[in-house]
Amino acid sequence: MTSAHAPFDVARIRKDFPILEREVRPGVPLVYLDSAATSQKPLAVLDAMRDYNERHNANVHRGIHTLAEEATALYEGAREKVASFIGATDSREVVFTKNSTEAMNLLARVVPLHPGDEVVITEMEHHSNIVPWQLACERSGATLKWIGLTDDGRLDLSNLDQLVSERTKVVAFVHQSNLLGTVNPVATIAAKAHEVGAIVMVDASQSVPHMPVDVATLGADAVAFTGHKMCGPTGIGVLWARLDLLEELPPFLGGGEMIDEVTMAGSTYAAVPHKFEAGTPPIAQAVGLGAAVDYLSDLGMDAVHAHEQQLTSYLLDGLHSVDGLRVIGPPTMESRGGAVSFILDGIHPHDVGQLLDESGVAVRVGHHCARPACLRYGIPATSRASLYLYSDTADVDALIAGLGKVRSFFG
Amino acid sequence: MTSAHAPFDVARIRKDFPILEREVRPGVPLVYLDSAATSQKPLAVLDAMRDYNERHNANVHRGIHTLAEEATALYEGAREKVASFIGATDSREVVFTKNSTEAMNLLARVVPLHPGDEVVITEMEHHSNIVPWQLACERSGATLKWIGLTDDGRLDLSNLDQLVSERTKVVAFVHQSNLLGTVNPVATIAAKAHEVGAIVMVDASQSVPHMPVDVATLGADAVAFTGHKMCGPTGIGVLWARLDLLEELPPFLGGGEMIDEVTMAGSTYAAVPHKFEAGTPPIAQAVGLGAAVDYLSDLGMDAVHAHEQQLTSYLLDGLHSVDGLRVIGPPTMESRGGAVSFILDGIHPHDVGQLLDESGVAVRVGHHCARPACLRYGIPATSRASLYLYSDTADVDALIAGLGKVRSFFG
Amino acid sequence: MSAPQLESLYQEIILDHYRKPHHRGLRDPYEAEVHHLNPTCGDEITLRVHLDGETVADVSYEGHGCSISQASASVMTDLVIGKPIGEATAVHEEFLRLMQSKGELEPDEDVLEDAVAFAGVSRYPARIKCALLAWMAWKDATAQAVDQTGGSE
Amino acid sequence: MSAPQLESLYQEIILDHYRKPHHRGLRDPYEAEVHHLNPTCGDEITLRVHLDGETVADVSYEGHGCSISQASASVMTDLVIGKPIGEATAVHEEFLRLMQSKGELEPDEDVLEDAVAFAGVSRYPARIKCALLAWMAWKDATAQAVDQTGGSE
Ligand SMILES: Cc1ncc(COP(=O)(O)O)c(C=O)c1O
Ligand SMILES: Cc1ncc(COP(=O)(O)O)c(C=O)c1O
Repeated sequence: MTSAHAPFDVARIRKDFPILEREVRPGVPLVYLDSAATSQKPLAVLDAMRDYNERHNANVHRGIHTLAEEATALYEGAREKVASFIGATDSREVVFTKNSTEAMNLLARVVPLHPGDEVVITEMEHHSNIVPWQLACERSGATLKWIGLTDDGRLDLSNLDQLVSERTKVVAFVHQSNLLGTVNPVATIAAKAHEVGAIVMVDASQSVPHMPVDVATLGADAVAFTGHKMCGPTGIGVLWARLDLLEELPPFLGGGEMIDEVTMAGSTYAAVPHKFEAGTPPIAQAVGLGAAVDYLSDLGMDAVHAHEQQLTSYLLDGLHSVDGLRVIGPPTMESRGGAVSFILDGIHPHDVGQLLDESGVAVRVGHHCARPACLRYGIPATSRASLYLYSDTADVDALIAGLGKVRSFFG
Repeated sequence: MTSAHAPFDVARIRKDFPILEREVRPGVPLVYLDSAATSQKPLAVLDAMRDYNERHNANVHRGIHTLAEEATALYEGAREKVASFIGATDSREVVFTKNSTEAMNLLARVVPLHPGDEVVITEMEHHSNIVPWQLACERSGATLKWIGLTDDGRLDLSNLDQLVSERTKVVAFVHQSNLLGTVNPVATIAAKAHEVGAIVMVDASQSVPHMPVDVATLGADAVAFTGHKMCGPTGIGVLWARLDLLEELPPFLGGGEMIDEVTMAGSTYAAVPHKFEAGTPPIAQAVGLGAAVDYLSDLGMDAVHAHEQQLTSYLLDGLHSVDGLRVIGPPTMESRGGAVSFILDGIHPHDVGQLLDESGVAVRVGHHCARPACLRYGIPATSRASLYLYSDTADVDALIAGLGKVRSFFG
Repeated sequence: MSAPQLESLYQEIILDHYRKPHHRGLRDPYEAEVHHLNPTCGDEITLRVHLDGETVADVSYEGHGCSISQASASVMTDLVIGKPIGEATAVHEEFLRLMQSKGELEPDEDVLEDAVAFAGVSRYPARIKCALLAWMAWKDATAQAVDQTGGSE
Repeated sequence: MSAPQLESLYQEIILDHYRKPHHRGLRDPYEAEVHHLNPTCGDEITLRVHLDGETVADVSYEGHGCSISQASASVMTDLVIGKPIGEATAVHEEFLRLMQSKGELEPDEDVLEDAVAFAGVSRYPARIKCALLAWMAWKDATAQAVDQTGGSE
């Protein structure tokens, strides 16, 4: 795959992202190491949305005037781009949502659950893959079970056979953890879940942006991800699911676009994916996401992944060289991505983040919406540096230098 | 109010909307009369979003680096702008959703309903204010009741006292109908509903963009509207509701941002409005909506409304002059807005719309997501011309000329 | 009206069939009757099929809708009445292919006859369903009629 | 580190209190103990209040968190211990006003003493909660202690 693309030239790529030239204050250039929270957007994406809004904007579907047909073609064309980006055989398997959180809530709302049923999630989940299932279990009387974690930040699968049983209806877990960086073995867990007939949902919010993900071979029945973390805009996310699964599930939100026939006596629903897309969809945002996957495909996801792996290794080396720093999550490159959490002995992450910001270095601090995992490791919060395709060694060097200053300031 | 603003100069205003200079095909300029489906966006809105994405993009909340603080300030600043635009006393009453449909679904999901309870809606509702209540009634065993319509396109309130009773928990209705253009008497209906302790929800998707709406005096407990119909982007909508109502309702979607504390044993929820905003919100879109309400406020909503009223009158006169044309909805200017549905004797709306498009005139044809109302008037579909602040008499003239051509083509 | 796109949609043949539809009205005998609706635009058709052995002996219909859907029903009846089911089905499939062609296919006039006039419709995504309404109803009714008459193949 | 913003946040006084916190550790006697948490960043404090009639006789605490929250607890105890409840409450209100000022308020040094060092924090929305944590806990505990002791006013 990689061979078809131009060599990966970070310096050139950075020119596509105007924000990277910004100074956070006079004389202090931005060093953006918070891409796991949200990625920056290349000009191609901003231009596609601008062009949509300036030339083609109309509401989609049911319109027969020129703009409406153009807007519909652009919107449905974006669906096809996203489908082929993740290897979906049928673009009807791609449901546009407002973000990854909504995608997971959608599934948690419509999957039938009953008292005695069980849902299995993991202790490293993002709140967006915890709370929807807590609420679903409260509503239905089902029970929530948790896959635990090992000390070095991996799923503890030693008791998987007990956790996943005939009672299990859903197994939902993160592909790549936003807190720990861990990449989980989807196939292993999915195989076990499918043995008992459970639905497998993978939170791919942090994997689809960073590595080639092929839903045809992944092993999941449903996958959620979010536009703003993959060079696309805010306001759009994706739920991919097997066509037959989508078809058998009841609708989520009701309204325009998602209906077939509405009468006072009752309504029938449109075919998928529109059944799950009530109301005017995020049209300009779908166009932006389509441009984002074009951008990523042009670079090649293999190349993006290789670049990030190389840089993550460099980052880990740098972090390990800082006195009193402990990485929370896998300390080596084995099955991990470019989001690296750490704590500095005796210095609170808030202070670390604030002082780094003084050097222009943007990292995220806090529990990263993964509080159960923080509690598991006995820490209230971490600092997290996270990379993307436009990150370079200079970014990492600035972080390591900044951490030195933090230590001396609070030393 | 109007006096504080520059005189309303449509020619100048049109320059703010680049799409209005477009030709739908060589030599055929666009005549956009489909603003009820979605409005066009002024440069100020496109620029605000571009600037956000190019200079300030970060995920909101919990971030302490410069970009995160800027993004948070812009996002929450947009909430304040929207609040003051609709006269909300407290910006916490403004919940950002993905569109108006989600806003209404949110309310229909969280308002407690039980068997024996009743929900009252009207026969002129948009599907987005029908299907959520049909689903809510199915789930809860409550009963859906309908306020009927008069022949000239108004709510038939003659039996309101029977329809709204002690059993009524919610009365939900449209402020201005997207199909008929009718403006409904909110205060009258709200007073009756409040007598019996029902919650009043107003679908303001077609009113907030076109007239001054002041939630403090409107009489509603909750109001829904949508960014893309008011010069803002797609991907954002608003649920306004009384603070105490929002506070007592349970959460809707679960995930990041909406929680207070998450543990494996259970979760507690953030204060409003964040309780209802799970996941990364539509940040750039909120910024765009903020710029849109600034744009509207600069023009003055009184002036916008006056302009549209004048032009609607001109449009009605023009339509009445077309042979064999029947207006569906109020035929006069009394309590009506600038969305005008009509049918041409013996010519199907699809053919009308298609032929108008040949002259560059964009109108919408179909049931306009208000099929029960279409059935009420015994028609499968209408053509609808709808105006906005950038519409002018030339647009109307082009429509009337186009309708003449339609008649001669199919005559 | 002279824009080329429009002419390619509203061919004179289409307008002729729209103004003077063939085989319209519901007739006896019939083995199957169906009612199809295009909920998006409200086009409706009630359609009956009468088989005589392997042959489509009669197709009759009532309905309302736009010029495209009405003309398409008229043209369709011309094409299928009197043909063996298999042959009529082949015409239906050819028409379907034409509709999915986005204007890229040169229609086969020997098979489609007057229906070639609908080639332009395939460039208007919102109108394709209109052109297909009667054909889908015919296919449905014919399948039911075949079941009814004990299966002719 | 010489960026002016930073200095205005991390004043030397704040760092001093952070490194050598005053009145830290939980002590007896006390009438009320509260536990407050800032779930966003995990800052935690357990705080006890001992009243002697109308006077805040002692405030003791344990907890962990960032330099701002820790220093703020230390400064707060200096300010309220020994003061009549009403006066201590007035200091609390002044501090609250300062935190809400977005850096626009000239703090009253006579009332706030060392706490004026927190003026810069009000420019960092994400940090204001840190600075307020101990104060909110004190307010809560004091209210409970007043209830406990039968209401002193
Ligand atoms: C009256 C009315 N209500 C609700 C909606 C739904 O708005 P949205 O599609 O943005 O959710 C619309 C517009 O389509 C409308 O006109
Ligand atoms: C692993 C993971 N899951 C889910 C989410 C939620 O994504 P969003 O906030 O876009 O819904 C995120 C990002 O915040 C994430 O990192």
